[in-house]
Amino acid sequence: MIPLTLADVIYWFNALFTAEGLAGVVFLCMMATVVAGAVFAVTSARLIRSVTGLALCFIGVAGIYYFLNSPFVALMEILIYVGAVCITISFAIMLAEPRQEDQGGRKNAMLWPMSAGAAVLLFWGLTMLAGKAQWPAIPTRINNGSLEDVGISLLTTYSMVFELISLVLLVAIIGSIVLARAGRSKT
Amino acid sequence: MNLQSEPVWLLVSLVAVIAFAALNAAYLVWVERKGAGHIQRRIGPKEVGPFGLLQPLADGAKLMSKQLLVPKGVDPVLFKVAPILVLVPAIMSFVTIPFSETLVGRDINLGLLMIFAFASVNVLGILIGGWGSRNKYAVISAVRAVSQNIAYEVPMLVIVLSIVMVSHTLNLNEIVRQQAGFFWHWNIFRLDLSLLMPVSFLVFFVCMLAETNRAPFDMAEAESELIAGAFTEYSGMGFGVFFMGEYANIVIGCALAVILFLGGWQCPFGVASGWWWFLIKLYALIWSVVWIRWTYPRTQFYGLLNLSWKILIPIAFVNLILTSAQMKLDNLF
Amino acid sequence: MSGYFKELISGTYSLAVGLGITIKYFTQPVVTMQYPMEHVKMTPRYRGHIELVRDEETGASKCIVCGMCQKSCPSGCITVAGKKPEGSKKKVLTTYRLDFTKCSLCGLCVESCKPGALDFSKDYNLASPRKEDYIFDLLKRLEEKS
Amino acid sequence: MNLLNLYNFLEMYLVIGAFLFAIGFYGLLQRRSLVGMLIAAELILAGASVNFMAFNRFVAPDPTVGQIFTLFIMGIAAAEAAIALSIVIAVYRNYKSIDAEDLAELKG
Amino acid sequence: MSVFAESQTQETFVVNLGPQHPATHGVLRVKLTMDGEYIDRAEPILGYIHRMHEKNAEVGTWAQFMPNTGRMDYLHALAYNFGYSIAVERAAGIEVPERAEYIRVITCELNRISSHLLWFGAFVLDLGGFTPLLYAFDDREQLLDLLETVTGSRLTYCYYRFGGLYNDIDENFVDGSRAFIKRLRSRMPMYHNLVTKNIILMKRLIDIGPISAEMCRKYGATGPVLRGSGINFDVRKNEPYSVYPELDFDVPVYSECDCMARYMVRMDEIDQSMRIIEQALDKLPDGPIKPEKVPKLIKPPKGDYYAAVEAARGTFSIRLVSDGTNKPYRLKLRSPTFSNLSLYEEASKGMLLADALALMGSLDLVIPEIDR
Repeated sequence: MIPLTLADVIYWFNALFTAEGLAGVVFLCMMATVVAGAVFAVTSARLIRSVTGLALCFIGVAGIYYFLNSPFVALMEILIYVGAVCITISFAIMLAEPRQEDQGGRKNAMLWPMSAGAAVLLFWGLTMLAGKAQWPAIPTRINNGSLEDVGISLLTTYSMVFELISLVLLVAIIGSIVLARAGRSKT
Repeated sequence: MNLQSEPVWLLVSLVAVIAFAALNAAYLVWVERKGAGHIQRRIGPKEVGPFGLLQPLADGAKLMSKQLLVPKGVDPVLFKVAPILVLVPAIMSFVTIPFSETLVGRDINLGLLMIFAFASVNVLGILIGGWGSRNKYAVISAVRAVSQNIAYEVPMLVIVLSIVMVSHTLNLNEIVRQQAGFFWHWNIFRLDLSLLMPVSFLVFFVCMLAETNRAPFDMAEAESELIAGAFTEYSGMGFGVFFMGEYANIVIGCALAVILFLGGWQCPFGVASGWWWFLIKLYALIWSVVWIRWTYPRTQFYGLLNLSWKILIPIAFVNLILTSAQMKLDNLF
Repeated sequence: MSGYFKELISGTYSLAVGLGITIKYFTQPVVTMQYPMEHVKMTPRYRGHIELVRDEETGASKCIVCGMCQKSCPSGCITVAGKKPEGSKKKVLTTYRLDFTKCSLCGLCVESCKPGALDFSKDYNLASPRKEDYIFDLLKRLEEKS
Repeated sequence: MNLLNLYNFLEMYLVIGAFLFAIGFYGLLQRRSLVGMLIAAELILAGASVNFMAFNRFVAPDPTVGQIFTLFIMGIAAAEAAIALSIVIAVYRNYKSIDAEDLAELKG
Repeated sequence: MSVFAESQTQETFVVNLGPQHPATHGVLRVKLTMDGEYIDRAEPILGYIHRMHEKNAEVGTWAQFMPNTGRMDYLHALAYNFGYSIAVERAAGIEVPERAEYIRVITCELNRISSHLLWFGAFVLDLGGFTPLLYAFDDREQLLDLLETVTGSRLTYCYYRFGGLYNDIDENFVDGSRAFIKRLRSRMPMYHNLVTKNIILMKRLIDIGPISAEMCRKYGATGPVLRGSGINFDVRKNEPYSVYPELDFDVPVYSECDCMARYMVRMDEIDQSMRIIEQALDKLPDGPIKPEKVPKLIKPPKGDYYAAVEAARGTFSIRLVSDGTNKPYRLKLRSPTFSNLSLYEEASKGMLLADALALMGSLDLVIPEIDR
């Protein structure tokens, strides 16, 4: 490896203790959180731990959104994913899994290497695609993507999306109530 | 190093906020015990220090020196993660709270949203702590805490929405700035915005009590039903951290009520505004939380949900409609 | 519908009344006694454990070793023994042991004592980690007291 | 490309998105229980959202589009979680199991 | 165990409420089979503090059992003293002087108030309100001081003797009782404002835990539980003993059958007890507190004897079988809470955990009295 001289150390120290340097460190932490959370969510045997991993992963994703200049989406990520989705999933676990036996992988022995191989292939392919592709330079912005701009867009250009979200949520509410009531054995 | 540079200021504010949260948690326990004592016509803590003022330190030392037991059969990872999940978001929320116009950790534009986002993580902490304890009482408590939080998030957010509509901002400092002047400029007395504003403050306060699992809504740690609920298996500092998180949440809830309705750091008479007014209002509100705890019996679970769905949510929506109608009328004429 | 609002208002009012009561008591002085610093004075009839009464004339116990207390005790916690000294008709008390671990403080022994040799003590601060501390030699206590 | 300014590069975000997508894919194939599959699906959605946000930041002329689409995904995810929860509970009530393979066996 | 076997096939789980649980008063264990927060089956398991009082009676003399009676229902010990005294007096044919009877009624009713006050506090504590407990204790403390000056102890009184009393009351006690009643009268509105009219408490008690008259009859429930189900039965009225017929008082009856009815019965009983005490203090005659001649060694003639009194929790009755010796041949105690608790399993079926605890609190359990 590259021999580390005193000058290097001083360079790194100076680079670290600037706003940009600290931001870089935080970004690395967020990446680590995402990776650790995702791995934890997928591999841990107990479902409730998976949910904790998922929550961790989403907190990391929220941090990444913050780096992408959209704190609003970052906070919504925490509010909706951690505060609502994860809790809903853990509710499902509590209600539907009284036994605490380990919920390991599928019984089929061949599936594990196959799915792992497919996942690695997918990751490799996407990464290569991302690295090789020629992305266009940042074009001129028509607005700066702040909360106000999002709000204006939502109610003008993308009002259809806005309506669709509410429709989907309404259908989801009604559907889940119907489903949950239909399966009830006792009345 | 420049103190005004962003990373340094962030670190300083973080340390200050952690200290504030810890100190508050410690002394709110003292206030609670002393208040309970005098309401019940006894003295309360009095041995350690004058008026028992050093009692929190002694308690803290005791909790620190106790062994952190991880009982056999619990899920060790979740069991240890849960207290952190309760405390850290609470402390993060402190960063955005404006103690005065300048005394604020980070004056970000989405402060209100940030507090709600982090407050929602708190529930996950209780849920995981309860489930990870593998104790039947703790599991029941965790389920209760979550359904309670979900039920009361709705009216709380709707009430806050009407305030946001009035203020046109999610920035807490800006919301306070708009309430400058005499106390009838505070949002709670703005009857010209909506006739239900004082009522909606009460609704917000009740929701805040429920969200922080305080009596009379302490279903999650109902000691006569569930021992200590989700915290049953915790000992030593694990319990202490949970406790700190609980009290930090109370402080945040009360601070939010002060900022949204009671004019934050604004002086009621329009002069000499500053952090002292904020603290006075904050602690008055916290005292009323303590006062309420030692007055009422605990609600029953159905009563709790009925209160939310039948009373608070209708009031919140009526308030929202009134406010928006008023704003629309202002635009028309 | 009117019932809904009526209940809402009366309920809120009842909650306010409750708060008023507790704040009123908050301002009033405390009623508790700070135990280790202050001590309650026991009433004259307080039934503590029993004690031998000293005869003012002789300075010894009034006990005539009739054994009535021992017999009347429901839990058998009293052991009395005496002996007749040479040339005397009356028995003299040699042992009076009270096993306070069994005593239920019923007072039947005091009632059964015809010469009035037993009385209740006013001790209530009795705490010890050792069982032996509760086996009182009342004769010795009598001597110590005089 | 310095270790400390990785956050200025689009590729880095795409790699994170790809990772989330791949691991979600793996989990979807690998998990036995319905809830585990749901968790994996959430990861896939998160990967997609990260990609959207990254392109939104680096290449989109209107920076609100990606945000709106991500918000849309969040709404979908919330609805999905609610529906999935009720399906899981309904399935559990009927079959006393949330194991996907058990369900397949019961069907035959 | 059958419960565990069931719980594996159904969606239920078993929770042990007690013997070391803050909600159970004493060492009662209730095995709850729960379906979520709903109670599928609540099985009270007794015997943790069984002390063989009935057998104990057979090895001592008649008088030596007296201290034991106060240790069963330690909250209303004097009623138990009273019941045993009456039973033995009936057996041995001992006349009780009138002054002694009045003093017995006064002290017994004072003790009933103290028992109800403690129940009130503990019940509200079960419902999560801590402060009323200490207010009630403040009043109860005055009362115990009063009883201590005359009986010599604060809880496990052994004050009555066959034919009379252990010792007489004095002017201080009479004045103290009157002062206490005045004080409590002025405090009762406060209790009602703070607790009874509180909307939260009303929501938790009204229509919660119904116990029908039919169920009371089936399980033999007595006392406030029975009177809260609309049945007017009070031993003091229905099978009068002592000087109760000469005193004017009402028996509070509520027909709502819910926890609130039982709560109100007890609160009204405090008022009625105060009325009884005032009248008895007015009518208190002079005279001896013990009959002229009490046989030194009581030997009731052969036979079967029965006495019942109204204790704070219901009918306490005692059945004596004497074989003519100085020791009881058989002594059977019927303690009210045992019957009251036995309906718990049926009454709590399908209730929420919190409501079931309110129901348990409204039964006013004293565990040593159940186990005896």
